[in-house]
Amino acid sequence: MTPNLLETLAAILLGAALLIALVRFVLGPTAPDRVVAADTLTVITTIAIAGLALVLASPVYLDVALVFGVLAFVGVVAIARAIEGGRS
Amino acid sequence: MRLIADLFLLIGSAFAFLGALGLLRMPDVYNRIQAGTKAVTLGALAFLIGAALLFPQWWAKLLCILGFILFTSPVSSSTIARAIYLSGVKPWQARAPESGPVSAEPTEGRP
Amino acid sequence: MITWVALVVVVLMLASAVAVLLLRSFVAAVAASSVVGLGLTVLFVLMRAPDVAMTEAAVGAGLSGVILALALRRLGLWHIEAAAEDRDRA
Amino acid sequence: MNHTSADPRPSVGHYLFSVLVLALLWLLLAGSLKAAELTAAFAVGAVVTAMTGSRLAVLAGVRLSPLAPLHLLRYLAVFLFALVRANLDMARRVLSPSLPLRPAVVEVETRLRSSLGRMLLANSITLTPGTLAVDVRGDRILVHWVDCAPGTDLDQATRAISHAFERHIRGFLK
Repeated sequence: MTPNLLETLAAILLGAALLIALVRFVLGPTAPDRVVAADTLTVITTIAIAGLALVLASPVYLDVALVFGVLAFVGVVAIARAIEGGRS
Repeated sequence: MRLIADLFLLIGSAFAFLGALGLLRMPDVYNRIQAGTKAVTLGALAFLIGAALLFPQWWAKLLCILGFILFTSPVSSSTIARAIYLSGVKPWQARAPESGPVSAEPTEGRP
Repeated sequence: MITWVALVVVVLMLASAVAVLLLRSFVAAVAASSVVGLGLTVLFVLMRAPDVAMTEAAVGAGLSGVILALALRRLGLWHIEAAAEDRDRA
Repeated sequence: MNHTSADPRPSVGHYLFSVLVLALLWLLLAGSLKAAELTAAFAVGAVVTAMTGSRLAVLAGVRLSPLAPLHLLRYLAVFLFALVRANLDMARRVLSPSLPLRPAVVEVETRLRSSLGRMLLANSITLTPGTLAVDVRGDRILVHWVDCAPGTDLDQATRAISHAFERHIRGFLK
Protein backbone atom coordinates (compact mmCIF):
# COMPACT_ATOMS: atom_id res chain seq x y z
CA MET A 1 0.00 0.00 0.00
CA THR A 2 1.49 3.32 -1.03
CA PRO A 3 0.69 6.08 1.42
CA ASN A 4 -1.02 9.22 0.20
CA LEU A 5 -0.66 12.71 1.61
CA LEU A 6 -2.91 12.34 4.65
CA GLU A 7 -1.30 9.06 5.65
CA THR A 8 2.16 10.51 5.29
CA LEU A 9 1.08 13.39 7.51
CA ALA A 10 -0.22 10.91 10.09
CA ALA A 11 3.10 9.06 10.02
CA ILE A 12 5.00 12.31 10.49
CA LEU A 13 2.82 13.24 13.47
CA LEU A 14 3.41 9.83 15.06
CA GLY A 15 7.16 10.17 14.58
CA ALA A 16 7.05 13.65 16.10
CA ALA A 17 5.09 12.27 19.04
CA LEU A 18 7.77 9.62 19.58
CA LEU A 19 10.53 12.21 19.47
CA ILE A 20 8.77 14.64 21.82
CA ALA A 21 8.09 11.88 24.35
CA LEU A 22 11.76 10.97 23.98
CA VAL A 23 12.73 14.57 24.83
CA ARG A 24 10.67 14.35 28.02
CA PHE A 25 12.28 11.00 28.71
CA VAL A 26 15.80 12.36 28.33
CA LEU A 27 15.41 15.57 30.30
CA GLY A 28 12.63 14.62 32.68
CA PRO A 29 13.92 15.89 35.99
CA THR A 30 12.98 12.97 38.23
CA ALA A 31 12.81 9.21 37.84
CA PRO A 32 8.97 9.07 37.94
CA ASP A 33 8.89 11.44 34.98
CA ARG A 34 10.98 8.98 33.02
CA VAL A 35 8.76 6.06 33.95
CA VAL A 36 5.68 8.02 32.83
CA ALA A 37 7.41 8.92 29.56
CA ALA A 38 8.30 5.25 29.03
CA ASP A 39 4.67 4.31 29.58
CA THR A 40 3.46 6.84 27.02
CA LEU A 41 6.17 5.70 24.59
CA THR A 42 4.83 2.16 24.95
CA VAL A 43 1.33 3.08 23.82
CA ILE A 44 2.60 5.32 21.01
CA THR A 45 4.84 2.49 19.81
CA THR A 46 1.89 0.09 19.82
CA ILE A 47 0.02 2.52 17.56
CA ALA A 48 3.11 2.84 15.38
CA ILE A 49 3.45 -0.93 14.95
CA ALA A 50 -0.22 -1.11 13.93
CA GLY A 51 0.49 1.67 11.43
CA LEU A 52 3.48 -0.24 10.08
CA ALA A 53 1.19 -3.24 9.64
CA LEU A 54 -0.99 -0.98 7.49
CA VAL A 55 1.99 0.22 5.45
CA LEU A 56 3.35 -3.29 4.96
CA ALA A 57 -0.24 -4.56 4.34
CA SER A 58 0.19 -7.74 6.31
CA PRO A 59 -1.86 -8.74 9.36
CA VAL A 60 1.04 -10.69 10.87
CA TYR A 61 2.40 -7.49 12.38
CA LEU A 62 -0.82 -6.95 14.33
CA ASP A 63 0.16 -9.95 16.44
CA VAL A 64 3.42 -8.18 17.21
CA ALA A 65 1.45 -5.13 18.33
CA LEU A 66 -0.79 -7.26 20.53
CA VAL A 67 2.08 -9.12 22.22
CA PHE A 68 3.96 -5.88 22.62
CA GLY A 69 1.02 -4.12 24.26
CA VAL A 70 0.42 -6.97 26.70
CA LEU A 71 4.00 -7.45 27.81
CA ALA A 72 5.02 -3.82 27.94
CA PHE A 73 2.04 -3.22 30.21
CA VAL A 74 3.31 -6.00 32.47
CA GLY A 75 6.77 -4.41 32.52
CA VAL A 76 5.48 -0.94 33.44
CA VAL A 77 3.28 -2.33 36.19
CA ALA A 78 6.22 -4.33 37.57
CA ILE A 79 8.35 -1.18 37.71
CA ALA A 80 5.55 0.73 39.43
CA ARG A 81 4.89 -2.01 41.97
CA ALA A 82 8.59 -2.25 42.71
CA ILE A 83 8.79 1.50 43.38
CA GLU A 84 5.90 1.08 45.75
CA GLY A 85 7.33 -1.94 47.54
CA GLY A 86 10.85 -0.60 47.69
CA ARG A 87 10.11 2.67 49.41
CA SER A 88 11.88 3.00 52.69
CA MET B 1 -14.05 5.31 2.15
CA ARG B 2 -10.34 5.72 2.09
CA LEU B 3 -10.71 9.42 2.81
CA ILE B 4 -12.72 8.76 5.97
CA ALA B 5 -10.21 6.14 7.09
CA ASP B 6 -7.36 8.56 6.47
CA LEU B 7 -9.12 11.24 8.49
CA PHE B 8 -9.44 8.82 11.41
CA LEU B 9 -5.76 7.91 11.12
CA LEU B 10 -4.85 11.61 11.08
CA ILE B 11 -7.01 12.39 14.12
CA GLY B 12 -5.46 9.49 15.97
CA SER B 13 -1.90 10.56 15.30
CA ALA B 14 -2.78 14.18 16.07
CA PHE B 15 -4.05 13.15 19.51
CA ALA B 16 -0.95 11.04 20.09
CA PHE B 17 1.10 14.12 19.19
CA LEU B 18 -0.95 16.28 21.58
CA GLY B 19 -0.41 13.72 24.32
CA ALA B 20 3.34 13.83 23.82
CA LEU B 21 3.22 17.63 23.75
CA GLY B 22 1.27 17.64 26.99
CA LEU B 23 3.87 15.30 28.44
CA LEU B 24 6.48 17.88 27.54
CA ARG B 25 4.66 21.01 28.70
CA MET B 26 2.93 20.06 31.94
CA PRO B 27 4.57 21.20 35.15
CA ASP B 28 4.54 18.10 37.36
CA VAL B 29 4.31 14.33 37.29
CA TYR B 30 0.58 13.96 37.94
CA ASN B 31 -0.41 16.40 35.20
CA ARG B 32 1.98 14.66 32.84
CA ILE B 33 0.36 11.32 33.56
CA GLN B 34 -3.04 12.83 32.86
CA ALA B 35 -2.11 14.45 29.58
CA GLY B 36 -0.17 11.44 28.35
CA THR B 37 -2.71 8.78 29.23
CA LYS B 38 -5.88 10.45 28.06
CA ALA B 39 -4.72 11.84 24.76
CA VAL B 40 -2.72 8.78 23.76
CA THR B 41 -5.62 6.46 24.59
CA LEU B 42 -8.04 8.41 22.44
CA GLY B 43 -5.34 8.55 19.75
CA ALA B 44 -5.11 4.76 19.80
CA LEU B 45 -8.90 4.51 19.59
CA ALA B 46 -9.14 6.77 16.54
CA PHE B 47 -6.09 5.27 14.83
CA LEU B 48 -7.32 1.70 15.19
CA ILE B 49 -10.81 2.67 13.98
CA GLY B 50 -9.15 4.17 10.93
CA ALA B 51 -7.13 1.00 10.41
CA ALA B 52 -10.29 -1.08 10.65
CA LEU B 53 -11.93 1.13 8.03
CA LEU B 54 -8.92 0.76 5.77
CA PHE B 55 -8.64 -3.03 6.07
CA PRO B 56 -12.09 -4.29 7.14
CA GLN B 57 -11.02 -7.94 7.21
CA TRP B 58 -8.68 -7.26 10.18
CA TRP B 59 -11.40 -6.06 12.52
CA ALA B 60 -11.19 -8.91 15.02
CA LYS B 61 -7.54 -8.46 15.88
CA LEU B 62 -7.83 -4.68 15.84
CA LEU B 63 -10.73 -4.98 18.28
CA CYS B 64 -8.53 -7.09 20.56
CA ILE B 65 -5.73 -4.52 20.52
CA LEU B 66 -8.20 -1.69 21.07
CA GLY B 67 -9.91 -3.37 23.99
CA PHE B 68 -6.61 -4.16 25.51
CA ILE B 69 -5.29 -0.61 25.23
CA LEU B 70 -8.51 0.87 26.61
CA PHE B 71 -8.32 -1.52 29.53
CA THR B 72 -4.64 -1.41 30.46
CA SER B 73 -3.57 2.14 29.76
CA PRO B 74 -5.52 3.66 32.67
CA VAL B 75 -4.51 0.78 34.91
CA SER B 76 -0.82 1.32 34.32
CA SER B 77 -1.03 5.09 34.75
CA SER B 78 -3.06 4.70 37.94
CA THR B 79 -0.48 2.24 39.26
CA ILE B 80 2.36 4.65 38.54
CA ALA B 81 0.42 7.51 40.14
CA ARG B 82 -0.26 5.42 43.22
CA ALA B 83 3.38 4.40 43.56
CA ILE B 84 4.52 7.99 43.18
CA TYR B 85 1.91 9.25 45.64
CA LEU B 86 2.82 6.64 48.22
CA SER B 87 6.49 7.51 47.94
CA GLY B 88 5.68 11.06 48.93
CA VAL B 89 5.83 13.24 45.82
CA LYS B 90 3.50 16.16 46.43
CA PRO B 91 1.34 17.60 43.65
CA TRP B 92 2.44 20.86 42.14
CA GLN B 93 0.40 23.88 43.24
CA ALA B 94 -0.39 26.92 41.18
CA ARG B 95 1.59 30.05 41.96
CA ALA B 96 -1.33 32.23 43.00
CA PRO B 97 -2.16 31.60 46.69
CA GLU B 98 -5.93 32.04 46.33
CA SER B 99 -6.21 29.21 43.84
CA GLY B 100 -4.51 26.57 45.95
CA PRO B 101 -7.17 24.52 47.74
CA VAL B 102 -5.74 22.80 50.78
CA SER B 103 -8.94 21.72 52.53
CA ALA B 104 -9.50 18.48 50.65
CA GLU B 105 -5.93 17.31 50.58
CA PRO B 106 -5.44 14.16 52.66
CA THR B 107 -2.23 13.83 54.63
CA GLU B 108 -2.61 10.65 56.65
CA GLY B 109 -1.29 8.33 53.96
CA ARG B 110 2.11 9.89 53.54
CA PRO B 111 5.08 8.06 54.99
CA MET C 1 9.47 6.41 4.04
CA ILE C 2 10.81 3.27 5.69
CA THR C 3 14.20 4.96 5.88
CA TRP C 4 12.79 7.92 7.79
CA VAL C 5 10.95 5.69 10.23
CA ALA C 6 14.15 3.75 10.80
CA LEU C 7 15.99 7.03 11.42
CA VAL C 8 13.51 8.09 14.11
CA VAL C 9 13.70 4.69 15.77
CA VAL C 10 17.49 4.70 15.72
CA VAL C 11 17.56 8.13 17.38
CA LEU C 12 15.16 6.79 20.02
CA MET C 13 17.32 3.74 20.68
CA LEU C 14 20.59 5.65 20.78
CA ALA C 15 19.29 8.29 23.18
CA SER C 16 17.83 5.76 25.57
CA ALA C 17 20.88 3.50 25.38
CA VAL C 18 23.11 6.43 26.34
CA ALA C 19 20.59 7.26 29.07
CA VAL C 20 20.97 3.76 30.52
CA LEU C 21 24.67 4.45 31.00
CA LEU C 22 24.38 7.98 32.34
CA LEU C 23 21.39 7.83 34.67
CA ARG C 24 22.11 7.51 38.38
CA SER C 25 18.63 6.39 39.40
CA PHE C 26 18.02 2.68 38.92
CA VAL C 27 14.31 3.21 38.30
CA ALA C 28 15.03 5.44 35.35
CA ALA C 29 17.74 3.10 34.05
CA VAL C 30 15.35 0.13 33.98
CA ALA C 31 12.75 2.27 32.19
CA ALA C 32 15.40 3.33 29.68
CA SER C 33 16.46 -0.24 28.98
CA SER C 34 12.84 -1.11 28.35
CA VAL C 35 12.68 1.78 25.87
CA VAL C 36 15.67 0.29 24.04
CA GLY C 37 13.78 -2.99 23.69
CA LEU C 38 10.79 -1.04 22.39
CA GLY C 39 12.82 0.60 19.65
CA LEU C 40 14.42 -2.71 18.72
CA THR C 41 10.95 -4.23 18.25
CA VAL C 42 9.97 -1.51 15.78
CA LEU C 43 13.29 -2.00 14.00
CA PHE C 44 12.62 -5.71 13.57
CA VAL C 45 9.15 -4.93 12.23
CA LEU C 46 10.79 -2.59 9.72
CA MET C 47 13.13 -5.40 8.65
CA ARG C 48 10.01 -7.54 7.99
CA ALA C 49 10.80 -10.16 10.58
CA PRO C 50 7.56 -10.53 12.54
CA ASP C 51 8.66 -13.60 14.47
CA VAL C 52 11.86 -12.00 15.70
CA ALA C 53 9.92 -8.84 16.50
CA MET C 54 7.42 -10.81 18.58
CA THR C 55 10.20 -12.51 20.52
CA GLU C 56 11.92 -9.20 21.07
CA ALA C 57 8.64 -7.65 22.25
CA ALA C 58 8.19 -10.48 24.73
CA VAL C 59 11.74 -10.53 26.02
CA GLY C 60 13.05 -7.01 25.55
CA ALA C 61 10.06 -4.86 26.38
CA GLY C 62 8.32 -7.07 28.90
CA LEU C 63 10.32 -9.70 30.69
CA SER C 64 13.67 -7.95 30.98
CA GLY C 65 11.97 -5.01 32.66
CA VAL C 66 10.16 -7.34 35.07
CA ILE C 67 13.31 -9.30 35.88
CA LEU C 68 15.42 -6.18 36.42
CA ALA C 69 12.72 -4.64 38.58
CA LEU C 70 12.40 -7.76 40.73
CA ALA C 71 16.19 -8.11 41.03
CA LEU C 72 16.71 -4.51 42.11
CA ARG C 73 13.87 -4.79 44.57
CA ARG C 74 15.39 -7.95 46.03
CA LEU C 75 18.77 -6.26 46.30
CA GLY C 76 17.26 -3.26 48.04
CA LEU C 77 18.73 -0.82 45.53
CA TRP C 78 15.35 0.63 44.76
CA HIS C 79 14.85 4.03 46.29
CA ILE C 80 12.82 6.80 44.80
CA GLU C 81 15.03 9.21 46.77
CA ALA C 82 17.70 8.57 44.19
CA ALA C 83 15.58 10.84 42.04
CA ALA C 84 16.75 13.85 44.04
CA GLU C 85 20.34 13.70 42.84
CA ASP C 86 19.01 13.02 39.40
CA ARG C 87 17.21 16.34 39.54
CA ASP C 88 20.47 18.10 40.38
CA ARG C 89 22.18 16.71 37.32
CA ALA C 90 19.43 17.80 34.97
CA MET D 1 -4.77 -4.80 45.71
CA ASN D 2 -7.81 -3.90 47.76
CA HIS D 3 -8.46 -6.28 50.61
CA THR D 4 -11.30 -4.45 52.30
CA SER D 5 -13.95 -5.42 49.77
CA ALA D 6 -14.70 -9.06 50.42
CA ASP D 7 -15.79 -10.70 47.20
CA PRO D 8 -18.31 -13.49 47.71
CA ARG D 9 -17.90 -16.93 46.23
CA PRO D 10 -18.67 -17.06 42.51
CA SER D 11 -21.63 -19.12 41.39
CA VAL D 12 -21.90 -21.60 38.53
CA GLY D 13 -23.14 -18.84 36.27
CA HIS D 14 -19.94 -16.93 36.83
CA TYR D 15 -17.85 -19.92 35.79
CA LEU D 16 -19.92 -20.23 32.61
CA PHE D 17 -19.48 -16.51 32.04
CA SER D 18 -15.70 -16.87 32.35
CA VAL D 19 -15.65 -19.77 29.86
CA LEU D 20 -17.76 -17.74 27.44
CA VAL D 21 -15.54 -14.64 27.65
CA LEU D 22 -12.35 -16.66 27.19
CA ALA D 23 -13.83 -18.53 24.21
CA LEU D 24 -14.90 -15.22 22.67
CA LEU D 25 -11.38 -13.85 23.09
CA TRP D 26 -9.93 -16.96 21.45
CA LEU D 27 -12.32 -16.67 18.51
CA LEU D 28 -11.47 -12.99 18.05
CA LEU D 29 -7.77 -13.80 18.01
CA ALA D 30 -8.20 -16.77 15.68
CA GLY D 31 -10.52 -14.86 13.37
CA SER D 32 -12.47 -17.80 11.96
CA LEU D 33 -15.62 -19.71 12.89
CA LYS D 34 -14.78 -23.25 11.79
CA ALA D 35 -15.88 -26.20 13.92
CA ALA D 36 -12.31 -26.93 14.99
CA GLU D 37 -11.79 -23.37 16.18
CA LEU D 38 -15.05 -23.42 18.12
CA THR D 39 -14.10 -26.67 19.82
CA ALA D 40 -10.64 -25.39 20.68
CA ALA D 41 -12.08 -22.12 21.98
CA PHE D 42 -14.47 -23.71 24.44
CA ALA D 43 -11.94 -26.36 25.47
CA VAL D 44 -9.29 -23.75 26.23
CA GLY D 45 -11.84 -21.59 28.04
CA ALA D 46 -12.88 -24.51 30.24
CA VAL D 47 -9.28 -25.51 30.96
CA VAL D 48 -8.22 -21.99 31.88
CA THR D 49 -11.29 -21.51 34.07
CA ALA D 50 -10.56 -24.79 35.85
CA MET D 51 -6.90 -23.83 36.32
CA THR D 52 -7.60 -20.40 37.80
CA GLY D 53 -10.35 -21.93 39.95
CA SER D 54 -10.51 -20.21 43.30
CA ARG D 55 -9.04 -16.94 42.04
CA LEU D 56 -12.18 -16.28 40.04
CA ALA D 57 -13.64 -14.51 43.06
CA VAL D 58 -12.93 -11.28 41.17
CA LEU D 59 -15.66 -12.22 38.73
CA ALA D 60 -18.27 -12.54 41.47
CA GLY D 61 -19.10 -8.85 41.10
CA VAL D 62 -20.65 -9.37 37.69
CA ARG D 63 -24.42 -9.09 37.70
CA LEU D 64 -25.85 -11.87 35.54
CA SER D 65 -29.18 -10.41 34.52
CA PRO D 66 -30.76 -10.08 31.09
CA LEU D 67 -30.65 -6.29 31.31
CA ALA D 68 -26.91 -6.18 31.99
CA PRO D 69 -25.77 -5.94 28.32
CA LEU D 70 -28.10 -2.98 27.85
CA HIS D 71 -26.53 -1.18 30.80
CA LEU D 72 -23.09 -2.08 29.45
CA LEU D 73 -23.90 -0.48 26.11
CA ARG D 74 -25.24 2.66 27.77
CA TYR D 75 -22.13 2.81 29.94
CA LEU D 76 -19.93 2.50 26.86
CA ALA D 77 -21.77 5.34 25.14
CA VAL D 78 -21.41 7.63 28.16
CA PHE D 79 -17.77 6.61 28.49
CA LEU D 80 -16.87 7.31 24.85
CA PHE D 81 -18.58 10.70 25.00
CA ALA D 82 -16.68 11.57 28.18
CA LEU D 83 -13.41 10.38 26.64
CA VAL D 84 -13.78 12.65 23.63
CA ARG D 85 -14.80 15.59 25.84
CA ALA D 86 -11.80 14.92 28.11
CA ASN D 87 -9.45 15.01 25.19
CA LEU D 88 -10.80 18.23 23.74
CA ASP D 89 -10.46 19.76 27.21
CA MET D 90 -6.92 18.45 27.58
CA ALA D 91 -5.96 19.66 24.10
CA ARG D 92 -7.24 23.13 24.99
CA ARG D 93 -5.18 23.14 28.18
CA VAL D 94 -2.04 21.88 26.46
CA LEU D 95 -2.24 24.29 23.55
CA SER D 96 -3.07 27.42 25.53
CA PRO D 97 0.14 29.29 26.29
CA SER D 98 -0.59 29.99 29.97
CA LEU D 99 -1.40 26.40 31.07
CA PRO D 100 -4.64 26.96 33.04
CA LEU D 101 -4.22 24.48 35.89
CA ARG D 102 -5.57 24.34 39.44
CA PRO D 103 -4.49 20.89 40.58
CA ALA D 104 -5.51 19.30 43.87
CA VAL D 105 -6.06 15.86 45.37
CA VAL D 106 -9.65 15.17 46.43
CA GLU D 107 -11.53 12.12 47.66
CA VAL D 108 -14.51 10.53 45.99
CA GLU D 109 -16.97 8.17 47.64
CA THR D 110 -18.23 5.07 45.87
CA ARG D 111 -21.05 2.66 46.67
CA LEU D 112 -19.76 -0.16 44.47
CA ARG D 113 -18.93 -3.21 46.58
CA SER D 114 -17.00 -5.52 44.25
CA SER D 115 -13.35 -4.96 43.45
CA LEU D 116 -14.05 -5.33 39.73
CA GLY D 117 -16.60 -2.52 39.88
CA ARG D 118 -14.21 -0.26 41.76
CA MET D 119 -11.48 -0.98 39.25
CA LEU D 120 -13.76 -0.10 36.35
CA LEU D 121 -14.87 3.08 38.11
CA ALA D 122 -11.24 4.07 38.74
CA ASN D 123 -10.45 3.39 35.09
CA SER D 124 -13.34 5.60 33.98
CA ILE D 125 -12.23 8.36 36.33
CA THR D 126 -8.73 8.21 34.90
CA LEU D 127 -9.97 8.65 31.36
CA THR D 128 -12.48 11.46 31.95
CA PRO D 129 -11.97 15.22 31.96
CA GLY D 130 -9.13 16.36 34.14
CA THR D 131 -9.16 13.58 36.72
CA LEU D 132 -6.75 10.78 37.58
CA ALA D 133 -7.50 8.02 40.09
CA VAL D 134 -4.51 7.73 42.40
CA ASP D 135 -5.47 5.19 45.07
CA VAL D 136 -8.40 3.16 46.34
CA ARG D 137 -8.84 3.03 50.11
CA GLY D 138 -11.94 1.20 51.25
CA ASP D 139 -14.87 2.99 49.68
CA ARG D 140 -12.93 6.16 48.97
CA ILE D 141 -11.05 6.79 45.74
CA LEU D 142 -8.26 9.33 45.80
CA VAL D 143 -8.46 11.51 42.71
CA HIS D 144 -6.00 14.03 41.34
CA TRP D 145 -8.10 16.76 39.76
CA VAL D 146 -6.57 19.27 37.38
CA ASP D 147 -9.21 21.96 37.65
CA CYS D 148 -10.41 21.94 41.24
CA ALA D 149 -12.40 24.90 42.52
CA PRO D 150 -11.19 26.07 45.95
CA GLY D 151 -13.00 24.53 48.91
CA THR D 152 -14.51 21.52 47.18
CA ASP D 153 -15.79 18.92 49.65
CA LEU D 154 -16.46 15.20 49.32
CA ASP D 155 -20.07 15.39 48.11
CA GLN D 156 -19.42 17.99 45.44
CA ALA D 157 -16.44 16.05 44.12
CA THR D 158 -18.42 12.81 44.06
CA ARG D 159 -21.24 14.44 42.18
CA ALA D 160 -18.95 16.11 39.68
CA ILE D 161 -16.60 13.23 38.98
CA SER D 162 -18.04 9.81 39.48
CA HIS D 163 -21.82 10.05 39.75
CA ALA D 164 -22.69 9.53 36.09
CA PHE D 165 -20.44 6.50 35.70
CA GLU D 166 -21.43 4.89 38.93
CA ARG D 167 -25.10 4.96 38.02
CA HIS D 168 -24.41 3.03 34.83
CA ILE D 169 -21.81 0.65 36.25
CA ARG D 170 -24.25 -0.40 38.97
CA GLY D 171 -26.41 -1.83 36.21
CA PHE D 172 -23.97 -4.61 35.42
CA LEU D 173 -21.54 -4.80 38.34
CA LYS D 174 -22.21 -4.99 42.05
